Amino acid sequence: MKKIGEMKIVSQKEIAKNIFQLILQGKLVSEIERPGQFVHMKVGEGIDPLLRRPISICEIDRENQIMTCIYRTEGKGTTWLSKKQQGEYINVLGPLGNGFPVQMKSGKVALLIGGGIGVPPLYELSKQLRNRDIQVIHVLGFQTKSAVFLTKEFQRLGVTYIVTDDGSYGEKGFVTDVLKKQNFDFDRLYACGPTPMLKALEQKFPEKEVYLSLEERMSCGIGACFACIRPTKDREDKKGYRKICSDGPVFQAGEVIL
Amino acid sequence: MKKIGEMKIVSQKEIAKNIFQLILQGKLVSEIERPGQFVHMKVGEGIDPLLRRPISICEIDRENQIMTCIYRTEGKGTTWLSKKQQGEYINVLGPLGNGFPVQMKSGKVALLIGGGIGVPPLYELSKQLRNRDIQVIHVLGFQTKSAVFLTKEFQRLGVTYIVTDDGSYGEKGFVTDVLKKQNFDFDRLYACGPTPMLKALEQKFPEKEVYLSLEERMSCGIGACFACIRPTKDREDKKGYRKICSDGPVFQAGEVIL
Amino acid sequence: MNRFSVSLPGLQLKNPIMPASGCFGFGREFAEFYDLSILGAIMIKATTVEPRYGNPTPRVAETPGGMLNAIGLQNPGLKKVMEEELPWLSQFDVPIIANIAGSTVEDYVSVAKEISEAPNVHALELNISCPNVKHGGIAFGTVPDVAKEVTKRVKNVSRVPVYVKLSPNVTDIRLMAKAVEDGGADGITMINTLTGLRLDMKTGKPILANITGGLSGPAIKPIAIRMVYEVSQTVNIPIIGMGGISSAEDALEFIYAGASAVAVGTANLIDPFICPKIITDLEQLLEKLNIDHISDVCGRSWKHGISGYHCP
Amino acid sequence: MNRFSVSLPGLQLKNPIMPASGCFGFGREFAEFYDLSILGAIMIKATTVEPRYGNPTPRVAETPGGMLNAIGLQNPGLKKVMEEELPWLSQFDVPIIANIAGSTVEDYVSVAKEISEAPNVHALELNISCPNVKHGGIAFGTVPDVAKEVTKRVKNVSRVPVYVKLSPNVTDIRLMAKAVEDGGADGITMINTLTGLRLDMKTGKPILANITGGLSGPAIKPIAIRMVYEVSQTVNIPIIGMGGISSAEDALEFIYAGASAVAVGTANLIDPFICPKIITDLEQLLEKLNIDHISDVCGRSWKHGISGYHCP
Ligand SMILES: Cc1cc2nc3c(=O)[nH]c(=O)nc-3n(C[C@H](O)[C@H](O)[C@H](O)COP(=O)(O)OP(=O)(O)OC[C@H]3O[C@@H](n4cnc5c(N)ncnc54)[C@H](O)[C@@H]3O)c2cc1C
Ligand SMILES: Cc1cc2nc3c(=O)[nH]c(=O)nc-3n(C[C@H](O)[C@H](O)[C@H](O)COP(=O)(O)OP(=O)(O)OC[C@H]3O[C@@H](n4cnc5c(N)ncnc54)[C@H](O)[C@@H]3O)c2cc1C
Ligand SMILES: Cc1cc2nc3c(=O)[nH]c(=O)nc-3n(C[C@H](O)[C@H](O)[C@H](O)COP(=O)(O)O)c2cc1C
Ligand SMILES: Cc1cc2nc3c(=O)[nH]c(=O)nc-3n(C[C@H](O)[C@H](O)[C@H](O)COP(=O)(O)O)c2cc1C
Ligand code: FES
Ligand code: FES
Repeated sequence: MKKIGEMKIVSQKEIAKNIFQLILQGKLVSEIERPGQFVHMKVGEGIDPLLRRPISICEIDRENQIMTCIYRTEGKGTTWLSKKQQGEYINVLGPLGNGFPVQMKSGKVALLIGGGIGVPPLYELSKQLRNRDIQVIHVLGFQTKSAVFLTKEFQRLGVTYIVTDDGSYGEKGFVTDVLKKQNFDFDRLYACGPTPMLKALEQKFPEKEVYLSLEERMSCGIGACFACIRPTKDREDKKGYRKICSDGPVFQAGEVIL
Repeated sequence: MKKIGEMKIVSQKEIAKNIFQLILQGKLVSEIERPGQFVHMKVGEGIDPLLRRPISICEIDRENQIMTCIYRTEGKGTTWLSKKQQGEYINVLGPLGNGFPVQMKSGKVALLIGGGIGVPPLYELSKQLRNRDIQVIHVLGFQTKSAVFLTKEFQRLGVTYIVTDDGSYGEKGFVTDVLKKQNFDFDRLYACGPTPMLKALEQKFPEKEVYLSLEERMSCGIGACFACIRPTKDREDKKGYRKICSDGPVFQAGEVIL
Repeated sequence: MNRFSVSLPGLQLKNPIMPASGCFGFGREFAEFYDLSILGAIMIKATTVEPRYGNPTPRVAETPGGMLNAIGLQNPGLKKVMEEELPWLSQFDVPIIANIAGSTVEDYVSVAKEISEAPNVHALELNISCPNVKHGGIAFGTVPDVAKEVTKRVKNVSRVPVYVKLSPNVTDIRLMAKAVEDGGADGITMINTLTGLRLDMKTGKPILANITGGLSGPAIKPIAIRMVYEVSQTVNIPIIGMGGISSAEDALEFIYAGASAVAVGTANLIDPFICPKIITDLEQLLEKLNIDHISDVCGRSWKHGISGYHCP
Repeated sequence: MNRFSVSLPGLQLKNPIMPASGCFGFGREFAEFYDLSILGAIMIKATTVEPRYGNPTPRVAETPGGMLNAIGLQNPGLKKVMEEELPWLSQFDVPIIANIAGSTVEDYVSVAKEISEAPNVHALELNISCPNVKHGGIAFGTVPDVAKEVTKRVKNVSRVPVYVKLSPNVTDIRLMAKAVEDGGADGITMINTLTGLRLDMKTGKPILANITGGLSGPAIKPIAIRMVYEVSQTVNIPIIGMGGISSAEDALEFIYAGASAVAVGTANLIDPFICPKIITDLEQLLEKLNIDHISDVCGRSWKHGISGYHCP
């Protein structure tokens, strides 16, 4: 069930340029069901920023009621967040959304593709897949060397290809270049990252089982306000739309128009 | 000259119920000219609260660039302030206003009358008068025992009469009751406190040299916005008004209409 | 809870707090957080004759102390609301105020006629003021005669009392209020959002796909309070006030201004528990201020003795 | 500083940043903090024929992200402004925009005629929109024909270009803009404050002695941006935009919306250094966003090619 409560900051550190790893502790962790779910964080003390900020869950430690989020400082809200220190509290609403399905036969191969700040939610996903004896292949794209993070952690879980737009770390190019070159054999694809990347993946693998995690500007995060709508691809669909916050943020490719 | 800058919190503690003593360090202290001046503090991080809060200067330690303020938590701004801790910074604009005149012949007698949260600015005043070998008599009124503060400090400087509205500390009654009873002989009167008290004093001593420190809702605090105006008593006065923030907050009785 | 009960045309409210239309969907999401029966009433999302998809995204943008929305009246349409949403809501002991919208007078009439038959719909709220739809909406809300006409027509067919929701985007809101009162409105709800715009720093273009959106949240509260103050002295029908309420103090300020009850909008989107919280806090606030009954202080800001509408 | 210079009727601005009227007095207080010559211009406090005392206190109240003021046009009167304030200001290398107000058309004409003779007054700003005075004020600002008439009459006597300051308290601000353009205005300044109200929790009564006050500050920015966006596409005269500006980003947002220059009001009351700060930051912001000249992006929010007024 969704909860709302204060979570204590266990630690916060800058792990790459403008990329922060925030470790939080609180009861809400027990409610997390799947990787790819997100939380909605209150940033700032008063009415400015007014709205919560959606941040994906990157790693869960159920036993200690601890979860990790990784975020990039973009504007006011995330900048405020980055200044909070160990021992302080953050008001968190969550877990929200449905996340990635992890049910899969052991021995199968999963291809995980992340772009930039879309990488974090794939980490818990990869861990859970590995626990189910699924082979994972990671392809992670970043803008440039200073923005690269979490690569060692991914490498520990499976083969990991890194690309940067400018070639300053790993191969030069986009994640799709790796796919072209390697021509992986896989049973399921999971991806999170910028919309152009997700579109390219959807087009490239029309026959595959592909799960994409989407972003949209939100207000409530719980499905009440209709802010975060995407139209369905299927014109005959009964509702004709999906809410990213509560029906998503993960959708099977083809369900909504990107 | 007025300055604006970050002042470091040397200490903050609750010295009576909802009354906080805040000690600040910063360059601005060197600019303070007279007791009764005040500073304008930024409360909150962003746009809410939007306006600064005027707080009187209670004590100055020029050598160490330290000043003390004493304030009561009233609403959002002062409540926010009360949560700030040692080592944190407050953005302060000041010193503002003109304060109390302290020029007086040694050996003369000054009567200092304070009501509630009007007491703090009298403390530095009393100290400076004492340094000039002026005899000080203090009459301080509080609502109730739990709201009493700074009495020992005043006692160290001169005779000090304390009254509370409910008699739970000192005598029961108002500061004016003490005046009636004691019938002090004095050369000058200084007062700071609620308007009804100031009015009563003005009426009681029409022949005396009386200085009153006033309050009004402010925005700029520097004389630019015309928020904090009082009309002059003298209808022939050239301007017809005074600005509490920049012409005051201390006025001689009879200068403005209370 | 007796210091709290308010009776208004069609509505017996346990307390004067209800969620505002569009910020609470049809209640399903909030029922996961608390029992909806504790609410004074529920204003459901605007319903139109046909289902509407609404505007393209982005549909929301943040502003200092507020937010812009341009949802565009997305809703599942009258049929589904009648068949699924309202029956679902009937499990709760709470009166429903059905917010209705349309592009033509006929649209309003059709929805009003049918939705007012639903057993748990105790009142209608005519949304003549939505700034985010291209047709109708805004004209209904800014031209007194048009507002009067649509009110009259809806009154003719509605089986429950009709409240009209006023737009703040007008020179003199008293004229609009008077017009809908003349049209037979049983009450007024106010205010809807103010039209606003935000531009993206990098592109210079509007953040919302719809370009402009409706401004709501704490930022608009002083404008809403002013308008409730004006309108409550102008008409003789009760007002449900809204605009930036996020605390018991805010709610009481609207009552002082002249509202008989209040609605909470945007704040629900930030704290799903805000309505129960305000209900609890308000009771304590009344206690602290020695107010025996909430209605005793309705219009306190302008009442000397009793004049104008005596709030219930 | 060349990417910054803006030329408008009567005004050669070093940069597009100036303090807004009423939030800067006649500059004396701010001269203690910095050299006023760095400003693009200065909009001085409203001047009326006779000295005015203004409203009783309290005159200001805080609101979420904003403030209400009801100063009531307190000013020392035309004579003193001509003899003391303007000569004092002439020590700075900065054009003055004289904000003028009155209760009748004749008042405006009298002040305009005389004050436009002052050598450092480069433009007039007709305050036809002050919500805090009982006579005239607000009607001038909400009725197009009245606004047009006062503009015309003032144009007839003024020796310098005339800007008209629009009120946001109207249903359609484009009609007002068109009216003053038709009346011969050389430019528009917008927006003035929105009428708001705050009540005291304990007494239930208005906090301001004047009851209502003008809402300013960050809270109103999205409304101001929307209005500048609308008006800049409607008229062919330039706009000086204002309403809630407290950063270089805010200033640029107004330029994107269609303003040629901007004014900073309330923010001066919180941070006396805000204007110099915005000037410095804006230069860096333009650099970062690769904007060669501020005027290149005027109206970027709505311009495809070039249409409507081409901001200078
Ligand atoms: C389901 C979901 C999961 C996310 N997970 C992560 C994550 O794990 N790590 C991370 O760094 N970022 C994540 N984001 C993006 C993150 O929410 C934004 O970067 C953040 O809201 C920006 O806030 P700000 O105040 O710093 O920026 P501002 O630009 O000041 O924000 C202004 C407004 O725009 C919204 N906004 C701005 N950018 C985005 C965006 N990309 N998506 C949605 N709303 C946006 C903000 O929420 C706010 O309402 C996620 C977004 C979604 C929708
Ligand atoms: C010259 C001067 C010196 C002062 N010195 C002291 C002092 O030494 N210690 C102290 O405790 N208080 C002092 N005050 C009063 C203090 O400024 C207010 O208590 C404080 O502003 C309340 O802010 P708030 O946010 O807690 O209350 P809120 O009620 O939330 O404030 C809302 C608004 O009202 C204004 N306001 C509320 N009460 C007052 C008031 N009494 N006077 C002026 N503005 C007010 C606030 O500044 C703010 O703009 C002084 C006031 C003035 C004018
Ligand atoms: C996301 C959102 C959707 C809204 N949808 C509707 C609606 O469908 N019908 C309506 O009458 N008002 C709608 N409103 C307006 C609110 O009901 C309310 O009048 C307004 O937001 C002011 O109150 P607030 O500041 O508490 O949000 C909507 C507001 C928001 C923020
Ligand atoms: C204290 C105060 C006094 C003002 N006085 C005047 C005035 O005399 N003439 C005028 O045209 N506008 C006056 N205004 C309006 C401002 O010039 C400006 O239009 C408005 O405040 C919006 O800008 P802001 O949000 O940056 O303050 C005043 C505003 C404030 C806050
Ligand atoms: S953010 Fe409100 S429905 Fe998704
Ligand atoms: S507070 Fe602005 S003039 Fe005194």
